[in-house]
Amino acid sequence: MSEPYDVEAVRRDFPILERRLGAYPLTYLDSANTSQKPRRVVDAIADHYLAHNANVARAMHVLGAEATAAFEGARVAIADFIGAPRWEEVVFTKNASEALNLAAHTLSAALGPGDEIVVSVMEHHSNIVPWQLACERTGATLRWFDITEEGRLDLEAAARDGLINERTKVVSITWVSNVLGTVNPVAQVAAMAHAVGAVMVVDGSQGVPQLPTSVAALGCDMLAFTGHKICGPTGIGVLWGSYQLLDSLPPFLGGGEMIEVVKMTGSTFAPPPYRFEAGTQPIAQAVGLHEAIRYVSALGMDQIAAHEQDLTAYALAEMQKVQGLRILGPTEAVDRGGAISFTLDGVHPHDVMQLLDSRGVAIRGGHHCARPLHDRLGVQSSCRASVYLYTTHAEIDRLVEALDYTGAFFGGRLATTGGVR
Amino acid sequence: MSEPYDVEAVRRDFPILERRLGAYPLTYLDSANTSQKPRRVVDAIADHYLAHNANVARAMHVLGAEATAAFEGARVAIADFIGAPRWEEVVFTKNASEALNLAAHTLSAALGPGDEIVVSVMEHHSNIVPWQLACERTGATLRWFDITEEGRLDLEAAARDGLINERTKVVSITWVSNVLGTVNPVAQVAAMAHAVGAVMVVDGSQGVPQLPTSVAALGCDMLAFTGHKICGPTGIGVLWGSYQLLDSLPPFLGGGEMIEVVKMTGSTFAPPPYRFEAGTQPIAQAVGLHEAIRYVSALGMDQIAAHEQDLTAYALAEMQKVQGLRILGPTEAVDRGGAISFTLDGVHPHDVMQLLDSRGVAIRGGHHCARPLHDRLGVQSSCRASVYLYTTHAEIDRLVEALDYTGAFFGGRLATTGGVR
Amino acid sequence: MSVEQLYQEIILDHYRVKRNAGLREPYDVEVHHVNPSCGDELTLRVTVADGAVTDVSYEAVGCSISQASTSVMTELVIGGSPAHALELYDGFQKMIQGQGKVSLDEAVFEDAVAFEGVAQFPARVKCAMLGWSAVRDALLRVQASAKEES
Amino acid sequence: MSVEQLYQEIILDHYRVKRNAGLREPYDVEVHHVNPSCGDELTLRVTVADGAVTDVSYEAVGCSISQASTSVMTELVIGGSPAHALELYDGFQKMIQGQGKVSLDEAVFEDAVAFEGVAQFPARVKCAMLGWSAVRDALLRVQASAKEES
Ligand SMILES: Cc1ncc(COP(=O)(O)O)c(C=O)c1O
Ligand SMILES: Cc1ncc(COP(=O)(O)O)c(C=O)c1O
Repeated sequence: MSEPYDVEAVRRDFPILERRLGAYPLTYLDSANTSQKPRRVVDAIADHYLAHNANVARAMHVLGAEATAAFEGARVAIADFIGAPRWEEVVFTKNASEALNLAAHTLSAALGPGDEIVVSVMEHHSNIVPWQLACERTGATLRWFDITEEGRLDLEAAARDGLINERTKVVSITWVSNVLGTVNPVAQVAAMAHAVGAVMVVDGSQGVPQLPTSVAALGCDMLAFTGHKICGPTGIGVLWGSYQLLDSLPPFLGGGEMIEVVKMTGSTFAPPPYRFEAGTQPIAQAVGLHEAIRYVSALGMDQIAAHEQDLTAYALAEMQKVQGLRILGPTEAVDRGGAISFTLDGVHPHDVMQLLDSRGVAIRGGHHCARPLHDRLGVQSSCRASVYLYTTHAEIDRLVEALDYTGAFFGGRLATTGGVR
Repeated sequence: MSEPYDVEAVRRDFPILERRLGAYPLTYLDSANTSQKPRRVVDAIADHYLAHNANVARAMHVLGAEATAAFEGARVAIADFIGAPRWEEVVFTKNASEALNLAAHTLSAALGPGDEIVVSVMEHHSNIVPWQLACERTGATLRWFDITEEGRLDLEAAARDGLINERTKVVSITWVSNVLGTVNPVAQVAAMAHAVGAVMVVDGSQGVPQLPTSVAALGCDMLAFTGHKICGPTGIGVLWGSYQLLDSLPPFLGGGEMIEVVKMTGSTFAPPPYRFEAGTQPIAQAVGLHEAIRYVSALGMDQIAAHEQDLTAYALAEMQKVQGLRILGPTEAVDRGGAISFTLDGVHPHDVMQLLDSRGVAIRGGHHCARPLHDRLGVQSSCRASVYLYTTHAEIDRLVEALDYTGAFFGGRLATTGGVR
Repeated sequence: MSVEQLYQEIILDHYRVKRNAGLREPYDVEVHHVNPSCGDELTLRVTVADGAVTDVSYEAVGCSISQASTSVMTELVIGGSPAHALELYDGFQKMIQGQGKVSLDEAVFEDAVAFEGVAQFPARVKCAMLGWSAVRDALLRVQASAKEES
Repeated sequence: MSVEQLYQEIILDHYRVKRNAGLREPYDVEVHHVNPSCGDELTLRVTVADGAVTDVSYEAVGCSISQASTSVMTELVIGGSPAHALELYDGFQKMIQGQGKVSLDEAVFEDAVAFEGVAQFPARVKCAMLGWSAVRDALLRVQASAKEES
């Protein structure tokens, strides 16, 4: 048996959580936006810069060998972390968005009019716009999954409409919604995609930080995620792709390190992963991400998932007691991640966010880079509270308290109907 | 009068320079590959993560406002550092390679067969391959400046051949060669480009770290550079473009933050610089780059340039005393940066590098991501020693000593002609 | 700076009862502005006649700050010259980006002084500017088309 | 690990006088391999007859390690079966990526044991592998085309 999850011990690893904002302690509930960093991640980056910094691969001296070992070591660790069969399948990018653009560019290179790409209406803009641009370039058509009233992928409607069919070449779906929290049945969708010979791409930006990851279990051909949401640094993301698929794709960005032979009259390109890594890579960021992965692995991804599950259930129950609060997406903590979006009757999300902020509670207000989903839900924007491995039940209580206060603050003042001047 | 440049004081800011490799002190002469980092840059990054970390723009709470101010503050400082008229002209990328790919993608969007793009044979692969890929996509033709025997742009041959003509749409040239050290007459080439209505792009990867930069004096429309060569972190680069030009260009990567309105049926895009910044940006890296720019500015870019000039002159003189050593590129420190490439008779650059490394001297051996230039020079590869603001005359002496040793080591052993077994 | 100071009574009053709200005909120019990070949207129309802004009408979704700011703006701009409106824009913008170091002349800016608190909340600056940016854009377009015609 | 141990006399000897160097006819398969980070290039031909590698010929530009390693490889591979060559490849690769923890059987690997020092210099592993990777690639192609024919 593993030990019970000691969130107080975890919090001591995150110096920022000790911050006070005026009279209030920081209550950071914006982890779906970016996570906080444990000190050891920050220290690993600093140590790299101050003792081992050099360029990689091309630099062959002692420092170069140390930096290369650190960088490639990170790649091996990441492959292991997501259950990838080969380290050559891990491509470094600057964030999940670049990873998804890389996928969209290279997978669409061979597409044309008549071909179809399928996403869903609950996607983050980063999993919509790259495919829209790809369709513009190639003449392919973008289609999408709708959602059910509960905020889950509407597989029935998709079957009815023949959404995935012999024209479908790529399906790209988020594993966990950054707005609704929904955990999508990715393996099932992958099977549908594979049945028609389409490539399955998964946006793991929210899933990989929250749940144990196995690319085999997801059943996908590509998986994108981002370092800064999993206790790692900004400036780094990952695209995993099966070697066979990656090996069949053209390059994306051109430059140093992604080449085999460059002549003025034309160039040939390196095998994966290097074919997709132009220029000096986020070396220190790979070191930081490696340390982050060591950190979450030491806590245990299953423990982290259980902690989030527990907190989410508690938050859902408590938040629904707040007057005028409506939750977007599943209201039970079943197949559900730790992002909870909601609206508060009569108060705009910006104003909710601001009032909460004045009490140290950090949430996000807006459309969370998912405007089509908000359109679909018929709301212009929403608030989102999101928990992570360092979040406590007491912080949920502070959120709920602050929401009550917000309702009272605006309710009182806005209720007074003024006349037209 | 400013104070004399105190290189010993500078060195104390760089903890890595105290490293010893076996019996030898580290002699880091690979700064054209990547520069070392002063402690304050590393501290600024750590402080950001541990005290102010949040996502930017979209996060509106206190931490979000702090992170946004830090990130946008870096942008303003960079604009100022390169003499850009507007902060909106500074686009963050992951490195110089992405910046050049961004330029190549967006500038070539409107090109087609018959149009010409001009680079030079001395370019880094990152300023060749993106244009080759652009030509493949669009049907435009790639042409290039040759070099003179001394290793300078051959402007005469270019004029004779009508290299830049009414078909020319883009000219992209490096400011300072990473192999030859040559400082190119960029303003003159820009005038030629502008005379035919072409856009002038400058690869400032080597120039910006070494010389005071003014985009107006360079006369260019776009300038790319990279953070890690100017005492900043990996994972960040910059593309500067005149606002008018940037505003006329289509997006590059799609995703969060670069949009105006996203609908499933199509999207509109934000004004520059945001149009070109998809997804979570290298936030902490921008903070680090800002600190690096504060650091080099405090030393004075003119002082740094003078120090390099002085060292380069010394190195050129001393290195030419080494038996069998041939310098590629200008042998006088006139219009010349701090990278010195060379060959040593009968010893492969890898072997030179290895012998030097065994004495703590870190140089680069290979084609330095400039294979076409090596082809042009008729050498398969070369060695490169490169200095920076922390390099001393004593380090040049150690280089020369190690080169003498290398010559003797291989000269002795390889001279003995063995028989065929 | 407390949140109570941000949400001044004047602001909440304009949020409750938006002045000059709704889209009206006829108009010279219509513009559509968005705050991409939150999705606030504003459609705004202006009418200029005989050297005066005779109407500013609008439809908006957005937070209290953006809605109230737009409402206050219309009161200041309607009836004055386009040039005066652009001057007000400049003044308001300078204040709102001044991080609390710039204040407004109440005689000129009337209810808009209530937004001085917003300058302390950089994340809300865009909200307060939405209506102002839109009216500036619209007026510049009116001027540009007037020039083309003459 | 000193650089003197890296540059063993055997390695320098093979570098001075490359065994089996030059491109010869006839051959079954020719491959071209590159080390992209330094530009080292190798063109290599193999001939297989009656279940034996009857010739490996090559032309290369590169450092002492890559050149000597290719030279040593040809001596080990010529005359043996393709299967034996691929086994040697596996053994050599395991050693060279073993960071000094794996050693070779001198009876089998002869001069190639001199490359054990290279395993301590990760940056040079690619150099030492260039010829081996090329011969493996070439032999696999011979086998593949033999299969197609049969
Ligand atoms: C002249 C030149 N251009 C472009 C680059 C590419 O920079 P980065 O590797 O940071 O993308 C470099 C450095 O590697 C360079 O020296
Ligand atoms: C589901 C989802 N996809 C993609 C992204 C984009 O990640 P990044 O901003 O790091 O590129 C995010 C986060 O912003 C996300 O939540």
